[in-house]
Amino acid sequence: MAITIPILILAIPLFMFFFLGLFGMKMSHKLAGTLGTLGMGSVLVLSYFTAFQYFFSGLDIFVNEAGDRLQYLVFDQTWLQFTEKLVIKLGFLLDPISAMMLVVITTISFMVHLYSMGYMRDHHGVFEHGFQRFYAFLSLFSFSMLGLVVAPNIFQMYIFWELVGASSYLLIGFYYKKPSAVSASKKAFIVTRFADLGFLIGILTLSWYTGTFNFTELTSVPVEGLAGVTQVNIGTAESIRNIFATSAAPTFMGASVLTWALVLIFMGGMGKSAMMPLHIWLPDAMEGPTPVSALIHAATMVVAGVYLVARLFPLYLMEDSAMIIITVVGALTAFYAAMVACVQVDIKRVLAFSTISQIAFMMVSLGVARPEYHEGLGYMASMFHLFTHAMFKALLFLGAGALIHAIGSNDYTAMHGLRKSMPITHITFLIGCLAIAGIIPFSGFFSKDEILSSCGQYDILVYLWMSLVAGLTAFYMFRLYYLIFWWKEHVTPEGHHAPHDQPWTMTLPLVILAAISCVAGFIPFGNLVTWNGEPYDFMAHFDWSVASISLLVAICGIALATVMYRKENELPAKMRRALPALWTWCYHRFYWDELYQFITHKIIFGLISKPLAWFDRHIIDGTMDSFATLTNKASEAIKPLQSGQIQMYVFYYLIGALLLGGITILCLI
Amino acid sequence: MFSNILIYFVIIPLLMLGGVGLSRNIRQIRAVAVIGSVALMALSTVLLLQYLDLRHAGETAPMLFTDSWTWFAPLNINLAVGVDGISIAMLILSSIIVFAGSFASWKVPQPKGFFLWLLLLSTGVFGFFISVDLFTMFMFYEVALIPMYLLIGVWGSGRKNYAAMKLTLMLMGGSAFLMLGLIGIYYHSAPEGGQLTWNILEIAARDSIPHGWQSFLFPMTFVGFGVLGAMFPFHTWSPDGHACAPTAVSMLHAGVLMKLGGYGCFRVAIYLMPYAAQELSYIFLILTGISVVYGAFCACVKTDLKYINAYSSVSHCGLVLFAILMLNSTAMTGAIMQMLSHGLMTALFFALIGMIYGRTHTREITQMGGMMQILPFLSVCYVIAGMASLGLPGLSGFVAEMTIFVGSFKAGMADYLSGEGSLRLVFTIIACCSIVITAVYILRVVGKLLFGPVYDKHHLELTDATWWERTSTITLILCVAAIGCFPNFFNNLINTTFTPEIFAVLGK
Amino acid sequence: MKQEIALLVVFLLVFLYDTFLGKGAQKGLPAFTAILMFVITLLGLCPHCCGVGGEQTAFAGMYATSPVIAAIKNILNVGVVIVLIQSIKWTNSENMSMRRGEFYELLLVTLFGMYLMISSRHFLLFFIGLESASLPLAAMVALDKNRYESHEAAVKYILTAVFSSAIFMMGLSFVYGLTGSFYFQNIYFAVSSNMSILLVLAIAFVIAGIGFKLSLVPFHLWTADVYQGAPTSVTSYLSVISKGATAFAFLVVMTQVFGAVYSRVWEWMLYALIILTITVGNLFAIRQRNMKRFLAFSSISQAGYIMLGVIAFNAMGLAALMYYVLVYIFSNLAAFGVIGAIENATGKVSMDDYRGLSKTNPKLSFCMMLAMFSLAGIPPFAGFFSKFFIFTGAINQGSVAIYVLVLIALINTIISLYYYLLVVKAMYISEDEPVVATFKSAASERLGLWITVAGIICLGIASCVYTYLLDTTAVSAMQAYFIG
Amino acid sequence: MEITAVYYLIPALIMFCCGVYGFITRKNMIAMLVSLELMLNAVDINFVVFNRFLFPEQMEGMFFALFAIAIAAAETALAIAIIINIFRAAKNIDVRSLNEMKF
Repeated sequence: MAITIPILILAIPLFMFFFLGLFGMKMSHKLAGTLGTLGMGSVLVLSYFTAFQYFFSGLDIFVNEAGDRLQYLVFDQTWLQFTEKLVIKLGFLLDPISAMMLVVITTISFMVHLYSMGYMRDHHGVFEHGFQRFYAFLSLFSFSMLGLVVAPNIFQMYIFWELVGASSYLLIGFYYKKPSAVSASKKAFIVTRFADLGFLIGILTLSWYTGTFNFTELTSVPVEGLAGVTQVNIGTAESIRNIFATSAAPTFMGASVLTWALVLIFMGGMGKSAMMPLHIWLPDAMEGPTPVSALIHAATMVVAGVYLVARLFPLYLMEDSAMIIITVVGALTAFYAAMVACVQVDIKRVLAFSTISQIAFMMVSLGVARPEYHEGLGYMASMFHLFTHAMFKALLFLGAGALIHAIGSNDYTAMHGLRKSMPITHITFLIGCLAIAGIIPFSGFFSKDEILSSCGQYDILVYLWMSLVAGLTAFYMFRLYYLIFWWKEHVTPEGHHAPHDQPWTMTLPLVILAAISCVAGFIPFGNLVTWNGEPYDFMAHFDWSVASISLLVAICGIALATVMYRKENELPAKMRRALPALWTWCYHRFYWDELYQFITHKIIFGLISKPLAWFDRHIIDGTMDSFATLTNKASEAIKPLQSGQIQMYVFYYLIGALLLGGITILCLI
Repeated sequence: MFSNILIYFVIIPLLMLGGVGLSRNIRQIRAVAVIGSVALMALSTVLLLQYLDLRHAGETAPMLFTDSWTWFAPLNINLAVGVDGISIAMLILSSIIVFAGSFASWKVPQPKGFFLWLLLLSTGVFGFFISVDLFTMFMFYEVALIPMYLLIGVWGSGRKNYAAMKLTLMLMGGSAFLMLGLIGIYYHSAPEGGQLTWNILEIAARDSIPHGWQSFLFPMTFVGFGVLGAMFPFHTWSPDGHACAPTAVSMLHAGVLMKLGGYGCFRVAIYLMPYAAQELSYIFLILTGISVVYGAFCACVKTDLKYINAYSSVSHCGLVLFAILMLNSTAMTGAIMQMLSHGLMTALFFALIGMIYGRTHTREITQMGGMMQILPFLSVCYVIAGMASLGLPGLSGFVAEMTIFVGSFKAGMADYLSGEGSLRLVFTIIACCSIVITAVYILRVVGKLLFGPVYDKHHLELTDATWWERTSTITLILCVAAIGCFPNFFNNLINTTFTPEIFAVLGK
Repeated sequence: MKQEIALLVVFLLVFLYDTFLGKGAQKGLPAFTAILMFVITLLGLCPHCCGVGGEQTAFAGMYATSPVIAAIKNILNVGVVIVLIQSIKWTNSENMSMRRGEFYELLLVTLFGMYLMISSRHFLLFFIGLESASLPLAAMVALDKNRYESHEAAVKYILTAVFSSAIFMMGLSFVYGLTGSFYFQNIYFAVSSNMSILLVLAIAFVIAGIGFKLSLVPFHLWTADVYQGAPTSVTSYLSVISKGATAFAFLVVMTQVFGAVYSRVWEWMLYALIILTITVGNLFAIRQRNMKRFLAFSSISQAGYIMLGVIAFNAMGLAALMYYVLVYIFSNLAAFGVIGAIENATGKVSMDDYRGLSKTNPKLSFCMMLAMFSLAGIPPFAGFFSKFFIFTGAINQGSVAIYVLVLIALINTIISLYYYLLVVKAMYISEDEPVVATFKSAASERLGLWITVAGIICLGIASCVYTYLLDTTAVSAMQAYFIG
Repeated sequence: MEITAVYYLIPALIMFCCGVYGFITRKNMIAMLVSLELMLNAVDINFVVFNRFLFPEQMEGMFFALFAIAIAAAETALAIAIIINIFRAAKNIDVRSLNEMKF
């Protein structure tokens, strides 16, 4: 396979970043936007081509004779050599999940580029200040995200992991004049940084024991006769486990070191994918422009954690306890986020919590995936859900963006009854809601159903729990839908334009994404993406009993939402009065932010930094200064020696001479 | 004598000194400074290329371009020069910062005196890095220290008297210990009856310092250099000193001078006394480990930009010494990279702070805000510097820190598994935590200073960077990015130094 | 003997000039003396005069000379030439017109006394040298008739000097009682075979007696008052020449007379004295405002550093001591040159008057700064080298205790750096209105400063000076005492 | 009764101590000078006695005493001259008033 295309896929966004960043201010807004979009469009084409080649060309570097999909290392360039073995390389690994991610990222990114052309201007069509910068940052993000998914080694992943974090920081803080945006961006960066600390230590541990950063050396075996081609193999992971088990220190504090390493790495994933308790940054990140939320905080960056676990999936398989942790964290997060999403007022927040909840679905799905259950259905389901979720969640966000753009507020209380004035937005939003709720035949139904069935195979408790969350999902999504589009007639405040559908640059992406959400469920994902590349028949594992139950649950959720929110009524308020404590806790997101606030401000700042700074200025510096003071004091103290009196001089002289002799005599005796 | 390229690193600054001395107006002084610093950059580039050529050709000597000219024959004091990858890296760093510093002090008052002292300082720095003779090394070291007093005292701001005195006395206090250590090394540089020497290479080759003496001399030299490397608890000169120093001086001091500390710790303390380095490293590991997090925590609550940056320097330079003490090639490579990286980015920081201060006349972040709207160029540069500082990939901080962490983790695990205690491992993890704390204080500053609404309406009238300021900052940013994007080049350059022989002595 | 004879000739010529030439020619006396001293300094520097090989003796072994001794005398000569040049302006001033000759004659006599002190190998000669090097100084201190301080200083000097010489003689009498000889060599052997408590006391008294001239703590108390009160030229002479000569003589006495009991008796005494001297000198110096008094305390602590060369008890220490004295002469004279120039022009000697000096008199300030840096031991100035070498020499002694001592000395250099920087701060950093207006100093003063500045810059970098001294001492007769 | 060296040395020592005491306690500078003379003479006695009793074969101690006397005379003369000077300037010779310069 030609090396040019993969390089271009990475190089074009990077070039666009520098180009727009350095010269953007010199060109017109429109030109900058168009250039950015065109650049992304070309990447889109190239990525589609690459993915198409990978999945369907049938080349022997992509598929072996048994039909198993292989991993192909397109290129691998040494970037930094730590030791003989530990080398960071920058490369491009093509395998099922990276090919899939290429498609996801470029699709969403292109849509967002296109959409922003319309979104990032006011009602008079005047472009926002910093429009070029926005496109530059979008390009930077796309570059980083693409680099992340194609990373053939964990350190490259970490590098791009940090880069997406930084571009996310820049984009959340795009409206840098708004203090809330600034603090949200700061929060996002620091929370994920904290998670990355765990990631880093995990990488260090893993690489120290195994002596490599390369994913292929951790999870795969090379395919004979083909350079750069490997196949996922559980045996490699087992031998890695043996390395840990036979080392001088196989356990640490009761758990095996491999578990530690994997959990620490997962901690990085928790940060990026906003798993509890590191989720607090994501709702705040909605301060960024809505297209950014769609791209970064719904479709791509936040699934990096899932992607990371999927990358190392064979290794995670080795440690059951790590898998259990993933499952538990995922399950708790999913439920928590769904609960919170039920009562939020800000539509972007609702979507944010829904994102958290859906990513948690993917996590759970990975956590329960085992080769022995449906040949690792959970893994496939997780990736499938990643794909479908990216599409419909981006759709929802872009729809929400259209609404916000039209209304000028994030609050649903300012919306209501918009279905007539914004029909395209309404329809596409509804499709998104149906997809996420899991209504057949929309894409979400298929992926969620598979997640649930793999949960069911693993443990009935997990299955019930996740089904409950699925029901909640349907409920809160339709609550949102009704509150925006129904509830009561829309009243345009004085002096505002009546809401209407947005220009084509904004509606076109909505339509495309809605279309994808409608049909994506029928993609034979099992043929394309499985944990070890071995394709299997998707329908063979399709469990109609599970499917019908989940469908039922979803419909119940929707029904409840319809009852409560379709028309203006007293029911929601009654519910709220009935369960005041629950409502308050949900509304305040279970006080996680307050807890963090307490920890960072009171403990880190108040109990560590401030005392340390005080200690530094007064004790350490005080000690240094006190040397000077002491010297001065001593100088003052011996002042009387130089009294100006000859007789005293002579007296001291004599005493000195006698002491000199006397003491020496005493010592000698 | 003049056939050796290295000697020109001292001659050019001396010529510049003469040139500035003879200059009659500020234009001539600027011309001398710019031409000289460009010449220095060119020279270091030429040196780099020649060095790489020689290495490619298979030269395996620990140092190249070695030469020695007798100075005080009876004491065997020579003006001995020689460079390896580390010294070359430091020379390049110094010449870049001198260049950037010259531009940053374009409009300094009393330029003649200022540049004279600045160039004397640079002479010391360059001399230090090319020396392989302990005596000349020490001499250049002190030459580089003393101009600080006047530079801060005369051209500084704030409590400059206090700060200048404190800085000078503390650094000289360090060098008092250092001098004793160096003389001690000299007297044990040969077995009984042998010819004593000051030459580092010879001492290292002989490895004849008795172990008992090493245990005494190692702390002396390490503390001596460590004071300049801002090692806890001897770092307190740094916040005050930097806060009061003029821009170019802060740049040079934090960018280059503090590197003398780390370089010296490696070149003298560790390289010459490997036994004690192993036995006693735990004391200094604890101290430097504390430096790393302590500086970062302190930076979190400071409100003066220069104080913040000074404490951040404590943290970053602590990491340098920390890595050196890990005694393995990866960590040490990381340490040198960190020196480069910190040198460049902290110089960039100080340059920017100076430029902002020159406009707003305050460094309190509580008194400023929304600079991004007023001074976009400087603000963007500040963000880039901040990103480099908190270790964004693609900029220099990341590669340096990662190399250090990988190396020290390696050392820590090796210790842990061989039952030698988990001190290294624990402190490695503690040091890793600094990446989070760094993010906290950097983003805090960026958020308060650059973003948000404009705090002071008077600031709206400020103008953005002038061309010389742009030259200064862009140079530094390019270098920061170059290290960040092509780390392996520097890695290889530095690695040529860490020949197996060194670590054969160190035993790890 | 050549140097002594040359000096006598100079003395006689100066005396004759002073006595017989008319009033008009009197103004030329200072220059005349300076030129004569310059000539004999040059003569002394030529290899023939320095002598080669070991010791040559005269007066039945009471007097000895060797290349090392010739070298220290040359060093003193150089210092005297500079002092003479610097004093021209002062001695040509109105109120010195009657006493011009006395100053030079007394100065030359004291120099002669120092020669004797250095060259003596017998205590009688040593005593004569010591007294003739110190008594005339009292008269010189009192030379400034119009200033009360000058008289007070002279009284303090003469009374304490006589007291200390009484103590010194007491010590000598014990030594004589114990050994029956005044010859250094005889005493050396007698002492080595027969140690008694009385000897310890004797050594203590001898150290006290010589320590008085060196102003070692606690025998130093006169120093500050006398330096402050004496005319500046006399102070500079006192602080460098007298101190340098005595330091060398002290080393000779301690090694050639009491060298046999080095480690048993006086090594520890010197440890204590050095620590006290350096520390107390520094502690007093940091609070002085009068420049002369300030330099007095600085010179006290410098004396402590010089003593490191004695305690080193080896050829390197000896060479370092001589080199230190040489460098100290240049550095201190540069400082005194500036002080003198300013005092002559404005009568101001307080450090507060130096504020902002760099703005009005940049060149003088620069000289002063170099002097301060050199005294503080900052490279590339000569003071750095001298300090480094004296520490190196001391550590060559090899014991652990010496490391501790050197460390204490080194820590003290920080305090000393502090007060030297205070002067620099006053001149360069202080933002107050300058006190001293711009003035042009006399040609002689400028010449003196040029010489000292050249010395400060070159003496260290030009390695030949120290190398010569070390080579010379390494083969000197004193080596035998160090080894024994 | 044999008169041994000790019979001379003890008075000499007493003289010396008296001299020291006098020097330290008297206010009058002339009195101080007298005390100094006492000290110097005590030392001279020491020299002579040591020579006479311990090393009678040589005359070194005697000669030293002679030189010491001569030098003491010079010292005294000089000191008197200076004291006269001070008297002219300050109109008193109380040594304790000589504290213009201190600390």
